[in-house]
Amino acid sequence: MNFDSYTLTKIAKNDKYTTYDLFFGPNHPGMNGNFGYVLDMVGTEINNVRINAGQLHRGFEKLMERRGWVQNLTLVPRICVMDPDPNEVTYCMAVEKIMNVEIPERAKYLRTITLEMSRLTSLLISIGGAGASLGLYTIMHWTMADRDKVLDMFEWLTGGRVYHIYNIPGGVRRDTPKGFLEKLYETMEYLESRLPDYDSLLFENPIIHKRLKGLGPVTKEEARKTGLSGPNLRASGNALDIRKDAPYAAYSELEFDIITQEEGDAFARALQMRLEYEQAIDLIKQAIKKMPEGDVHANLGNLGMLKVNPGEAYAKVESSKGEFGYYIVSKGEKKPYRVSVRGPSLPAGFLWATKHLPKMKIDDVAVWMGTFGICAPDFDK
Amino acid sequence: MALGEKSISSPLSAIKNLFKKPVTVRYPNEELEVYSEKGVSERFRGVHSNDMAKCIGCGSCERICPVNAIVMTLPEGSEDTRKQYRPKIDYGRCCFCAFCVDVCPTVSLKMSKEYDFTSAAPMKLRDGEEVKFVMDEFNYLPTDKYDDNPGYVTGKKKKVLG
Amino acid sequence: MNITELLKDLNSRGLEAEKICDGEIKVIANKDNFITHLHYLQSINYEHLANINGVDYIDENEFEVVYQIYSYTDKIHIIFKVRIPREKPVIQSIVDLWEQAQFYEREVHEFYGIHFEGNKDLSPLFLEDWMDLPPLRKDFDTERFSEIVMGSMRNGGKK
Amino acid sequence: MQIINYADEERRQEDNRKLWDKVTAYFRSRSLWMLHYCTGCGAMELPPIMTSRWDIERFGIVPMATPRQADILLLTGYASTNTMKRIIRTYEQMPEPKWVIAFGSCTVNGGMYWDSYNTVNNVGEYIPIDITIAGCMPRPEAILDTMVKLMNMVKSGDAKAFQKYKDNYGYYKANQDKLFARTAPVLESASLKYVHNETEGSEQ
Repeated sequence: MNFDSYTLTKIAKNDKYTTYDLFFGPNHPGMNGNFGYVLDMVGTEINNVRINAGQLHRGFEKLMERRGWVQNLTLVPRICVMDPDPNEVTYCMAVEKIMNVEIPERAKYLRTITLEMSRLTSLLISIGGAGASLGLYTIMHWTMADRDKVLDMFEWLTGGRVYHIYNIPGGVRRDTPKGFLEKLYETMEYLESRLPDYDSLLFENPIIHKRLKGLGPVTKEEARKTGLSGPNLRASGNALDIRKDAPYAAYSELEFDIITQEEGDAFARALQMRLEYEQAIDLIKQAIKKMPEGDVHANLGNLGMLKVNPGEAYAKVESSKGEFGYYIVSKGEKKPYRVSVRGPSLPAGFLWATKHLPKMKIDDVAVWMGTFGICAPDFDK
Repeated sequence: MALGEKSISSPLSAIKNLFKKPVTVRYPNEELEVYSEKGVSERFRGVHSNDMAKCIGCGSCERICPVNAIVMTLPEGSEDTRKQYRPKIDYGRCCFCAFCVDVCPTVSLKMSKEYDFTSAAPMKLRDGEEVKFVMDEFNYLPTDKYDDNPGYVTGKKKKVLG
Repeated sequence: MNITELLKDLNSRGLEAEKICDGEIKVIANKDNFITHLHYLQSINYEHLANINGVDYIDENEFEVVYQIYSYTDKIHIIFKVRIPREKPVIQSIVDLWEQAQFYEREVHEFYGIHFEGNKDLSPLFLEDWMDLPPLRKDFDTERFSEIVMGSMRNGGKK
Repeated sequence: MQIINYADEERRQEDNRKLWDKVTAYFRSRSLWMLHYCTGCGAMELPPIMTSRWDIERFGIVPMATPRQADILLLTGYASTNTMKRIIRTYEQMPEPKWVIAFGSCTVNGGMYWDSYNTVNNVGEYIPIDITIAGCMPRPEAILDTMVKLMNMVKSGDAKAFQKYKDNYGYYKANQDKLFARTAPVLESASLKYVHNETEGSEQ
């Protein structure tokens, strides 16, 4: 049966009023976060797109110039709400690079564990969100409930559910509580046991295949050149990962392969997230097994009055959405002179939106955003 | 199983979930049971509690506070010496980072497991009075009221800050 | 190309290149011909532009535009810096080299008031109806602004 | 356990509502629909309470996509100037009776963004707030507690902040204008601004 002659687009094209503006976000059920596109529509087809950003702009980079080195640690996790720990670690790594400090082995492993746990929480939102934006709310209910299991572990380790403020220049703030690692291992096994359910519901679902395959393709070269990073880059066939290229924390001591997909479309990106989720579980298990004993913090004197010697550094971390980079300039004062944040979502959220959205159907926008893992606060800052 | 080859009875597999323990925590009637005690974790960063006898009024917490939430104030009825000042915390600013707990030299400032801190201004207040009312209620001088329910506490040995 | 070869190569091209730490170098270029150097870097596989950001050196009365460039093959990160005078902050756009630069330049333009010649769309991205100094400049006092417009108050105490 | 007793004696006026009003208020309190609008980072705790772990539907609270069908507006955390504009617009679109919950410290006294040039310090100056909850961000339990309190307030007829918006509109409008309808730069330093000749047109 051919419905084409009845589509809104056809009707609209015959009508006088061919185009209209549709505000997709900030208040839209398909929009994740307080961010929006203004879509110039013909019927259900998108003609043109304008970006409506800035609803989450707080002026982080200005505020960080006004607070001390350690005090800034409370600000940085707020840059990405879904995935806060890469921000803390990147900021600490940049400070440690300028100060030329080596952190203790156990702190490295604890950082790895928090980073991977944070990746789990973020990927669970992304996977659930990708399902929910196609109307499959069951997967959202499952992933959010499982994400709370990871958040429970975070709360036990750090005291906060969402904002942990656990990493600090020189290591981490506290050692693990008694019985934590065993319980974390159990939680990881539980999460692994849930994977077949996710697969049968989402990734083996013929509807998902039909909706996602071929949506928003990115070729291998384009992905490298336009600044995409993380899962989006690897979903297009580039075997590139900061954890391998410039190892930080304890990643050089853990065994893992870079997962890639070839197609570069929305389904490949969603599948990439799912596979990286499994990899993160495996990495946490390895880190728990290899966890050494010892100090968790290198002595840097009174951290509250920390002064960082003049210099500059760029540190980067592979977060669940891609490369988080912090460029810090120090002038030897109690406060940083300049902190500049590179969020992973900007190339996808801005540049690829202007490339992909025109000629796309309105129903695909939400899931297109979901598979790219666009997180508004990290480019709004 | 390959795509689209599922058995016609596969929807029945949902029945197995009937016999599992529900994920839902029916909160007001039932509390979270994950940690050794019911409720929030043992390191939870909640509302502050301050041992007034132990506190020496040094002001370390005021200096480390990243958000200018802590102000050293003189509690009513105490003589005006430096040692008598106690931290007063503005929960309209506080970001619950627990740097003040980490930095406290006498381990008097702690965080408790209390998290429910709400305020509703009376209806008759208007012209910005209701905003001031809420701000005043959120300005709280921590006492040892919640000392029996400690959350995030840093012992003297484990110090990273300070 | 490893890091010493790269440093030698860049120095021979009249750039001030310096190693910061493993896998990271900083390069200071001239505002008149930095585009040719970026062209060259792109041709030797420095294909990832991670960020463009500004720094306000108010004491030296200069702005600095910093390009964060990375090579996936060499695994070297370059902090590529260009200084421009504060009075007339104009610099050439690199939209032709990297497409995403369009948005990074828009951001720098909004927060520092630096004009990028060749970028077609420099309209504000984040702030609506902004009439004051670009906010990330050092001479913009955010606390005073917040006090006047939003009525924020310092809670006593020194900072 | 609660620290501040929201229902202080002054709030408890004589209950002289008609029986019909009491019955409506009771049923209303059991079907509050909240607007699904993530204004700030506190919205990160909304998915857990909306989904199976904490399941806010037990209280009859359902996320709703459009302001026209919503009863509760949640201000989840800081509100930047741009968001505040949209919040006010959303709030004015909601039909009465409507209630506002401000959560997170940022809505009370600026929170950690108190000196930021783009965030509002006291949300209560721009729209009337029924109940405020501290925390950065508040736990799901705390949000559920607040919801129960709001339900009780709706039932007893205490939550009537939306009437204040009509009675006292001048005050709210003056504050909103101060924030949005600026016609001149605020700080004197704006005179230092360098405007490139060619961009002058496109910047406006």
